[in-house]
Amino acid sequence: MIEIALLIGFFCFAIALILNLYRLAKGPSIADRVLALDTMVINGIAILILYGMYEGTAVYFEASLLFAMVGFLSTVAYCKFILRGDIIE
Amino acid sequence: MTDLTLNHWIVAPIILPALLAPIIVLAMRHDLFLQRVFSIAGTLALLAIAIGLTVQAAGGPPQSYELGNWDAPFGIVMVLDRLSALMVLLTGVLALVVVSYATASGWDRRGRHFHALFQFQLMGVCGAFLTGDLFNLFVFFEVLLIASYGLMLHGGGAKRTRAGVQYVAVNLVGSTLFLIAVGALYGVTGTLNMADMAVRAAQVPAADQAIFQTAGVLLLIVFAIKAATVPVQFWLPGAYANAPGPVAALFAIMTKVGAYAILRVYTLVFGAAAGDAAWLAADWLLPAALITLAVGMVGVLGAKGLVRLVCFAVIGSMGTLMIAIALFTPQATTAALYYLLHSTFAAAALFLLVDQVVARRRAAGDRIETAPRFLHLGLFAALFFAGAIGMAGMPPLSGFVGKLLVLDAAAAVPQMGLIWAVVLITSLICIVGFARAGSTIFWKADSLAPPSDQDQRAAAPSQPAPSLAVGAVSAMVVGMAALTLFAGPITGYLDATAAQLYEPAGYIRAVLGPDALAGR
Amino acid sequence: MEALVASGVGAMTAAGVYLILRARSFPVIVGLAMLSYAVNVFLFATGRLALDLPPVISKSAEAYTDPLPQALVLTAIVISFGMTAVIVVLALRAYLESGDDAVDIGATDSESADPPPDDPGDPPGEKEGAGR
Amino acid sequence: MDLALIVMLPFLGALLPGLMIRAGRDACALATGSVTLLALILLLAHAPAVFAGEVIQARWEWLPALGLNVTFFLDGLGFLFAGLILGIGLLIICYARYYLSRKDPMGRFYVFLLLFQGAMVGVVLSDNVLLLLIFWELTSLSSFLLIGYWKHLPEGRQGARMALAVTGLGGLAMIAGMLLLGQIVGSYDISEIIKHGPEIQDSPLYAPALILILLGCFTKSAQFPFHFWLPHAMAAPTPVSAYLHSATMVKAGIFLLARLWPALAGTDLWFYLVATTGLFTMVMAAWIALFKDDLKGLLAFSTVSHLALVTFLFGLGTPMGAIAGIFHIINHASFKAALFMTAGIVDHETGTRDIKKLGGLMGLMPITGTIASLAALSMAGVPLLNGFLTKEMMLHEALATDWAGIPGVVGLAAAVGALFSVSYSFRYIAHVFFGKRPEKFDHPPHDPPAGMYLPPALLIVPVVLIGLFPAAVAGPMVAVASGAVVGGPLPDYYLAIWHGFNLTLVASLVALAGGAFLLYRHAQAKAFREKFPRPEAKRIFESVVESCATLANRVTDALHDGSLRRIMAVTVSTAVIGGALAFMGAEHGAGAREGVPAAPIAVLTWAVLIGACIALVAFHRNRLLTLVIVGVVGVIVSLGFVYLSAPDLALTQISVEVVTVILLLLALNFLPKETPRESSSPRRARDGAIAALAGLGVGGLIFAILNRDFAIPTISDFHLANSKPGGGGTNVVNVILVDFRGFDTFGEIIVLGIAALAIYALLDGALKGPAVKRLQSWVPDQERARDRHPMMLVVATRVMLPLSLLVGVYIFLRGHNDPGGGFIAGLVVAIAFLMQYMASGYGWAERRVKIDYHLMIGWGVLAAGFTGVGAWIAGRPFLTSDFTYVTLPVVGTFEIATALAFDVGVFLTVVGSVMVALANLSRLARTTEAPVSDAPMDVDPTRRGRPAEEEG
Amino acid sequence: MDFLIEAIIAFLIIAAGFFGIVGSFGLAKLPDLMTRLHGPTKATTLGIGGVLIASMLYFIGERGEFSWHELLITLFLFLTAPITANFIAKSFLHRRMSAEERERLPAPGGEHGWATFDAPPVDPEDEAPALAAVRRRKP
Amino acid sequence: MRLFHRLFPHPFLTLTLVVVWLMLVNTVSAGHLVLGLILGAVIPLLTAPFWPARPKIRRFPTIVAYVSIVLYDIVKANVHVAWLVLFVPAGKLRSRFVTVPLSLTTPEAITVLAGTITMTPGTVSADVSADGRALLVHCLDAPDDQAVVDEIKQRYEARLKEIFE
Ligand code: NA
Ligand code: NA
Repeated sequence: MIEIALLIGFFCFAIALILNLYRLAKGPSIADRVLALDTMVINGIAILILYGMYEGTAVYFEASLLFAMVGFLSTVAYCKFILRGDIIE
Repeated sequence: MTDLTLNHWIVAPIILPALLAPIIVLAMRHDLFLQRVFSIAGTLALLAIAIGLTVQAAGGPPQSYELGNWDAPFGIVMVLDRLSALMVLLTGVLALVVVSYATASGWDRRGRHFHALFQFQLMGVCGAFLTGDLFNLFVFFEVLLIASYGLMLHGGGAKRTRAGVQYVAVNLVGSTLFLIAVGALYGVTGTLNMADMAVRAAQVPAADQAIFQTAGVLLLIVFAIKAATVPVQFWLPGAYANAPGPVAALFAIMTKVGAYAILRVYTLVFGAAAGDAAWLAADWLLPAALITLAVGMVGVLGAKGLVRLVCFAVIGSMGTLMIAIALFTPQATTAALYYLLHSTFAAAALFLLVDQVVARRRAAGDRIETAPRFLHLGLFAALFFAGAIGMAGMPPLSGFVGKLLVLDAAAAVPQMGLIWAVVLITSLICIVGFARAGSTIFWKADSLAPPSDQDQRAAAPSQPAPSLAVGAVSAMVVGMAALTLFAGPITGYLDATAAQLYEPAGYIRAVLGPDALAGR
Repeated sequence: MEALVASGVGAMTAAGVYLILRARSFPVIVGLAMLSYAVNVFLFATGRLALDLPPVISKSAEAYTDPLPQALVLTAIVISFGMTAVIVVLALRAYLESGDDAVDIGATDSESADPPPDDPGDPPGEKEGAGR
Repeated sequence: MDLALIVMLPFLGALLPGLMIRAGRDACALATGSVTLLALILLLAHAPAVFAGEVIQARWEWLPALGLNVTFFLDGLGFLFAGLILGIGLLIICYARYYLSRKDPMGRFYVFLLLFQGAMVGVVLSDNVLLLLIFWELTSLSSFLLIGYWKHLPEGRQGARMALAVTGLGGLAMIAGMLLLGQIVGSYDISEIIKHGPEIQDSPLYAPALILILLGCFTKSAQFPFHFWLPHAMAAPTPVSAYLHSATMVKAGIFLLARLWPALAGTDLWFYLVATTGLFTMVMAAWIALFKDDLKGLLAFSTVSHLALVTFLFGLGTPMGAIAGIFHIINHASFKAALFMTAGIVDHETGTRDIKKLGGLMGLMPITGTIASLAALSMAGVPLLNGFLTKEMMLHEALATDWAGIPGVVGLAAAVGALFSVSYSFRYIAHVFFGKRPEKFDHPPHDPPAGMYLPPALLIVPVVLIGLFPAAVAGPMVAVASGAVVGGPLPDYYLAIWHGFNLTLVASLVALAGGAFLLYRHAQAKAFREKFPRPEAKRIFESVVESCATLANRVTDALHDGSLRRIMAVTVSTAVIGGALAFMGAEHGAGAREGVPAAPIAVLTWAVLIGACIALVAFHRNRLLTLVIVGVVGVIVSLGFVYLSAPDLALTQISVEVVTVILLLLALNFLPKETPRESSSPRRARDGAIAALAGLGVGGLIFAILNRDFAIPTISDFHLANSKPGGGGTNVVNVILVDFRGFDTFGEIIVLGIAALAIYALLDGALKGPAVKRLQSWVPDQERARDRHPMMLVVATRVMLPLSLLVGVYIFLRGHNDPGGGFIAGLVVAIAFLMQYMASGYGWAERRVKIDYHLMIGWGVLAAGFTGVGAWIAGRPFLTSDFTYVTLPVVGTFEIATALAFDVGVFLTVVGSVMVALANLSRLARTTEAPVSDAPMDVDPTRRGRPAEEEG
Repeated sequence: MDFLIEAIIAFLIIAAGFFGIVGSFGLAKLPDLMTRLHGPTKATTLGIGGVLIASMLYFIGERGEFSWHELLITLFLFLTAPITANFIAKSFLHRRMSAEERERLPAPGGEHGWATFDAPPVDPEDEAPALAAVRRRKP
Repeated sequence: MRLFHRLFPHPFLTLTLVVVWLMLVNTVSAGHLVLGLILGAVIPLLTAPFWPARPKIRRFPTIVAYVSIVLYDIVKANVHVAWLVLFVPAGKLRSRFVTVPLSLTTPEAITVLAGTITMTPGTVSADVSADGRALLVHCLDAPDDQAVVDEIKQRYEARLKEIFE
C-alpha cells in the first residue's frame, strides 16, 4: 500500500515540479521566478523524503535540512537584491 | 611502510611555507618588517632544504614519502628524485632572489599580504614538483594559481585587475580541463598515483585506449596552458605584462611547472611502457613548440613595450624548452632541463630589471621610445645587455650553451632541419628585437643629454642605486654565468636526471615497493 | 541513467562554454560556474553510477558506490568555490577601477600597469634605499 | 695553461680600465696597454716553438657531453692572427689614448676594447668549433658595443645594430654549419676536423655545412652581398674602425676560411662559392671605394675589397693561393691599420673626413702625410712596398685560373680590381695631402702628438721592410702560417720582388697606369657612376628591419589582442579538436556495463536541467535571472548527487551554491544588471558551435566511461575496506578526505585561505584610488525599497542562529561516520552568520562578532598543519592519523580521532574564508553612501513613542 | 507493519501529494504574483508537512525507532515560509506596483506609510551615536 | 541556583537547544545529554549579542492553545485555498489588501502574528508599516475586509498579547 502511495506521491510532486518549472520559465517578473524556485526546492525536499522512505534509509535527512536552509537563504537573498540591491547592508 | 628510512625532509619544502604563511597572517599582519624577516628567513631555509634534498637525490635512487602513512597507491605520496629535487632547488634560488627584490624595491608594501601569499605560492610550486599523485598535482596547481592571483593583483590598477580577470578565467578553464582529464584517467585506470598509473598504463585494454589517450591529450593541453605553448599561449602577455615586476619574475617558475608536469607525466605514465599510448605527447608537442618559439620571437621583434617584449621572450623560451622536451630522448631532456634552468634565470632577470627601468622612466613607462635619461642608466643598460644576451642565447651566458645542447640533441631526429632552422632564425629575430629595444631605450636616452659622469653625480648626489634590487638582478645574471661556467657538472647531474626519467622503474619501485614491477 | 547524466554534463558544459565566450565579466563568471558544475558531475561520474549505495559503511549495505571520485569532487568543489570568489571580487574591482565590465584588454601595453612612482599613494622602493 | 691565459688576460683585464679611469686617463690607457702587452709577451714566448713547427695545445673539459671543451691550440696560423690582434691592439690602445676626447668615457671604451680583443684571441686560438663559436659571437657582441660607443650619434646606433644583425645572422648560420661538421666528424675539435677533409667532402652534409659556414665567414668579412654593414660601422671612433676593420673582426671570417681550409677547400663547390664571391666583391668594393668622399668610407670599402682578395685566394683551393692569402693578410693588416689611423688623425686635426673639403695637407702635417702616403702606395701595389708583392701573387694565380672552363675571365677581373685599387689608393694621397688646400680650417691643422702618429709609423716599418726584403722579414711567418693552413707540405715558392718580366708584371703595370689615369678622369668616372641607381644599404636595411618589426607588431598584436573571448575560444577549441583527434586515433570498444535504469522522476529532473541550460544561454543578458537559473542548476545537481548515492556531495554542493549566489549578488549590486548585446550573429553562431562541440565532447567522454566497468580494479576498494578499521570512520568519503587523502584537503583549505587573503587584499586595495571615487559617486541603478532590515527576517534569524550553529556542530561531529564533516559544517555555520548579516546588516552584525576571521583562517590552516606535524613526533609521516575509543563515566564510550582535529582546521578555515570574502565584499558597499543605521532592524515597534535605548 | 499505520501513512502521502500539486497549480494558474503567493505558502507547506509526518511514522513503523529529524525539518519550514512570503510580497510591492496601485493600497493608519515605501522614523538623537560608530569603523 | 543562572543565562533557549540536539542525534543517551547541555550552554553565550532584548514568554497553556489553533487553521486554510485554486475562476477571486492595526509592540510578537497570518486561511502578510503599528495583509478571496481584520485580532493577536506582553 505504501509503495503505491509513494508512487502516487512521486507522481504528484513531479507534476508539481513541472508546474513550478512553467512558472519559472514564464515569469513574468523575477519575483515570480524566485517564488517558483523556492517552491521547487520545497517540492524537491518532499521528493527527497519520499525517496528516503522508498529506499528505507534516513541518509538523506541532512540533505533535506540543508536544502530547506539554503532554499530559504537564497530566496531571501534574491528578494533582498530586488528590494535593495545590496543584500548585506 | 618502512619507518626507519623515513625522510621527513621530503615534505619540508611544502610544510614549511604552508605553516609560515598563516603564522605571518596571524602574528605579524601589521608589521611589515617582521613579515620581511620571516619571509626571507623562510625562503633561505627552503633553499637550504632544497640543497640538502638535491644532494640526497643525487646520491641514490628516488625516495617516496607516504603521507598519512597509507601505502601507495592508496594514499598520497611525495617523491624525491633528481628532477623534483632540481625543480625545488630552482624554486628556492628564484624565490630568494625575488623576495629580496620585492623587499628591497618596496613592492611588498603596495598591497596586503604579499609575504603570506608569496609563501603559499612557494608551497604550491614545491608541492607540484614533489607530488607523486595526479589529483594532488591538481590541488597544488590550484594552490600555486590562487596564490599567484593574489600576487599578480598586488598593487591594483584598472588594467592589472582586468588582466587579472583574464588570467584567472583562463586558468579556471585549465583547471576544468585538468579535472576532466584526471577523471577520465581514473575512469580507465582506477588509480591516481602516477607510478601506479604508469604500471596500469600497460594494462589498459584496447577498448579503453581511446578514452585513455584522449585524457592524456587533454592533460597535455592543461600543462601546455601553464607552459604558454601555442595555441594556448594567448593569456601570457596580458597576465605577465600586468603583474608587478617581482611577481612576473617569480612567475618564471610557473611556466616551468607546466614544462615539468609534461616531462614527468609523459615519461612516466605515457612513456615507453605505456603500450599503445607510449610517447603520446611527442607528436603533438613538437609542432606546437616550434610555432611557440616563432610566435614568441616575432613578438619580441614587434613589441612596442619593454615588458611585452620580455613576455614574448618568455613565450619564445618556452618554445625552445618545449622543443627539447618534445623530442623525448634522454639527451634532449638533458638539454631541456639545462634550458629550463637558464630560461628561468633569464626571464627573472629581465622582469626584475625592466621593473626597475620602468620605475625610473616615469611617464615613459616601458614604451620603447626615447625618454629622458635617468640615474645609473649605464648600470641598467649593462644589466639589460646581459639579460638580453642571456635570453637571445648568445655567449657567454647560459642561453648559448642551452641552445647548443638543444640543437645537438635535435641532430639525432628526422625533423632536425626544421628544428635547427626555426631555432636559429628565431634567434636572429630575437637578437634584432632586443637590439632595437635596448638601443632605443638605453642609448637614445643617453643621447638626449650627452653623458658626463660629473653631471650625473652632481644632479642627484644623494640617491644611491637600490643595491639590493640591482643585486637581485645581478644574481640572476650571475646564475646564468654560473650555469655556463659549470655546464659540465650541471649537465652531468641533468644527464643522470634524464636517465632516471627514461628508466622509470626506479621511480615506480620507490613508490610502490620493490615488487611493483615483478609482473613485467 | 547514464545517458541522462552524460547529456546533462554535456548541456552544462555547452552552456558554460557559450557564456565564457561573452565579452563581459559577469557572464564569463557564470559560465565558469556552470563549467565547474559540469566538471564536478563528470568527475563524480567517473566512479560510475549507483543508486542507493552511499559509501557509508554499515552492516546492512551489500555494496557501496565508489567513494574516491566523491572525495575528489568535494575537494574540487571547494577549490572552485575559492576560485570563483576570487574572480568575482576581481571582476568587481576591475569594474570599479575602469567603469566598465568588459573583459578584453588592449594589445598594447605601453601604459604601465602601475602608476608612476611619484603619484600619490605608496612610494616606490628606491626611496627606501634598501640594501644601503 | 698559458695559452688559456693569453685568451683570458684581456677578459680579466677588462676589469681594470673601469677602475683605473679613477686614476686618470693615462693610468687607464697604461693599464689597458699592459694587459695587452702581457698577453703579447706570453704569445711571443711561444714563437720559437711555433716557428719550429710545433703545435701547442691546452685542454680542459667543460661540457664533454656536448663535445664543448676548453681547448686551445697554437700553430702558425693562430700565432699570426693572435700576434696581429695583440700587436695592433697595443698600438690602437696607445693611439686611442690621444684620440678620445675628454668628454668620451674612456674607461668604458677600453673595457669594450679588451673584451673584443679577448674574443678575437679566443677565436683564433680555439681548438673546438663550439668554443670558437662562443668567441665568435662574443666578437659580434663586443663590436656591437664598440661601434655603438658614441650612442648620441644615430649612425652609431644604427651601424651597431646593422653590424649585430648581419654578423648575428652569420653567427647563427655558422652554429648550424659547425654542428653539422661535428656530426660528420664525430668531434668538435678543430684539430680533429681538419684531419678529416676527404671524409667531410664526401658527406652529403658537406654542401649544407659549407654554405652555412661560409655564410658566417662572409657576413663577418663583409663579402658580397653582406658588404653593406661595414661602411656604416665606420660611425665608430676611428680607433675602433682601425682595429675592427683592418686587423681583427673582419679578418675573423678570413681566419676561419684559412682554419678550415684543409677540411673544406678543394672542391668545385668551394671554388665557385668562395673564389667567385671573392673576385666579385673585390672588384665591386674597389669600384665603390673609388667614389667614397668619406675618408673612412673609402678605407672601409677598400677593406672589403682586400678581404675579398684574400677570400679569392683561399677560394682557389690551391696551396699557392693559401700562401698568397696568408701573406696578404699580414700586409693588409699593416698598411690598413696605418691608413685608418692617419685618417683618424686627419679627422681629429681638421674636423672633417670629407675628401672634398680636404687637400694639400702634406705641407701642414708632413709626418702624417708621409705615413699615409707610404701606406696608400702599398695598398695600391707599388713596388718596394709589401702590397705590391701579394698583388703580384694574386694576379699570377688569377691569370692561371679558368672559371667554368673560360680562361682569362678571372685574370681580367683581378686586373680590373687591381686597377680600381690603385686609383682609390692614389686618391687618398692626392686628394687629401696634395692638391689645393681649402680656404680655411677652424684651427690650422698640424701633426698630432707623437703618441698618435707613432703607432701608424711603427706599422709602416713592416710595410717597407717586407716590401724590400720579403723572404727575410715575412718568410718564416708566411711559411709557418701557410703550413698550418694547408695542413701539409707547401709547394716551392719564392717571396721576392722580381719574378721576371711576365704577364703578371704586365697586368700589374697596366693596373698602375690605368689606375692613375682613372684618378685623373675621376670627375667623369663619377658622372658615369651617377647614372646608375645606388641603393643605400643603411636605408634599405633600416626599412627592411622596420617593416619586419612593424609586420611582427601587427601580427603579434592582431593575434594577442588581449581578447579573452579569443583566448577562451582557442583554448576550448584546442581541447575539443585535440580530444577528438586523440579519441579517433585510438582504438575504442563499446562498454559492457549494465546501466542504471532511469526513473521517470529522474527523466523529469533531467529535462529541467536541460531546460535550465537552454534558458541560461537564452536569457544570459538578464543577470539576475541568470543567477536564478544557476540556482536551479545547482539544486538539480545537488538532487542528482543525493539520488546517485553521494550525500556528502549534495550537502557540499548545495551549501557552496548558495554562498556563491550570495557572492554574485553582492557583486551584481555594483555591476550593470544587463549584459549588452555585443556579438554579431556569425560570432554567436561560432560560439554556439564551439559550445555545442565542447558539450558533445565532454558528454561523450563521460558517456563512454559510464558504459564500461573498471578494467583494472580501482584503488577505492582499499578505501572501502580500510575506512573503518584503518581510518576509524564509516563515512568513507570523509575518511578519504581527512585521512587517506588528507593532503589534498590540506591543500584545499589553503586554497580557500589564500582566496580569502587575496580577496581581502583586492578589496582593501579597491578602497583607494579611482575605485573609491567611483564608489563614492555611485548611484544605485534601481529604485530601492525603504526598509533595509525587515523586521520579520531579523526576528527569524535571532531564532535560527543558535539552531543553525547547533546543526553545524552536529554535522561536524557526525562527519566521520555519516555524511557531513568539517567543510559542510563550516559552510552551515557561515550560512548562519550570513543570515544574520543579511538580516541586521553589516554594521550591526560586525560589531557583535568578536571573532577576527583572518585569525580563524590562520588558526585553521595551522590546526590542520600541526595535526599533520604531530605525526612526526610519533615518528610517522605527515598527516598520519590515529584514533582511539575513550570511555568516560556517564558519557559513555566515544571515539577520539586526530582526524577530528584536522577537520577542526578545515572547519575554521572554511568559516573564516567565507566570512572574510563576504564581509569584505559588503564592506565595499559601505563606501557608497551615508552610513547605514546601526540598529538591528529598521522597523522597531519597541521604539515607538519612547527614545530607544542603546542596544547590545 | 500495522495496517492502520500503513493506511495513515499512505493517506498522508497521497494527501501531501495532492496539496503539493495544488500549491504548484496555484502558482502556475493564478493571475498575479500576490495571489500566486497563496498557493505555495500554504499548500506546499502542508504537502511537505504531510510527507514529513508520513516519513516519521514510516520509520517508527518500519524500524520501531522514533525519527525526530522530520519534525525538525517541518519546524524549520514553518519558521521560514512566512518570511519567504513576506519577502516575495515586499518585492511585489516594490517592483510590480504602479504609482496608482500604491495609491490604492489601504493606509496603515498612523503617520507613517508601509515600510517598503516609507523610511522608518529617524530619531536624530537615537541615530547619531550609532552612525558615528559605523563611520569610525570604516577603514 | 546562582551557578545555574551563570551557566545557563537563557534557560529557555538552552532547553530548546538540548531538545533539538537530542532530536538531531535521534538518541537519548547520557553522553548526548551531556554534550547537548554543553552546547545548550555555550551556543546561547556565543549568540547572545545578536538577540539583545529578549522577550519574556509567559503562559505556557496559552502557547499550547495557540499552537493548536494555528495547526488546525493551517489544515483548514489548505483545504480552503485548494478549493479556491482548483474551482474558482481567477476572475472571480475578490483578492485585496487590508490593513490590520496592531496592538502588539514587540518585534517577536508581531513576527509571530505575521507568520501566523501567512500560514492561515487566504491571507499573506505583505508588509508592516514603517512605525510598526499596522500590518498590510493580502487576502486571496475576501468579501469583507473588516471580518478578516477582526478574526485576526481576536483569534491570534489577543493570544499573542497574552503570551508576549
Ligand atoms: Na659585429
Ligand atoms: Na579534500
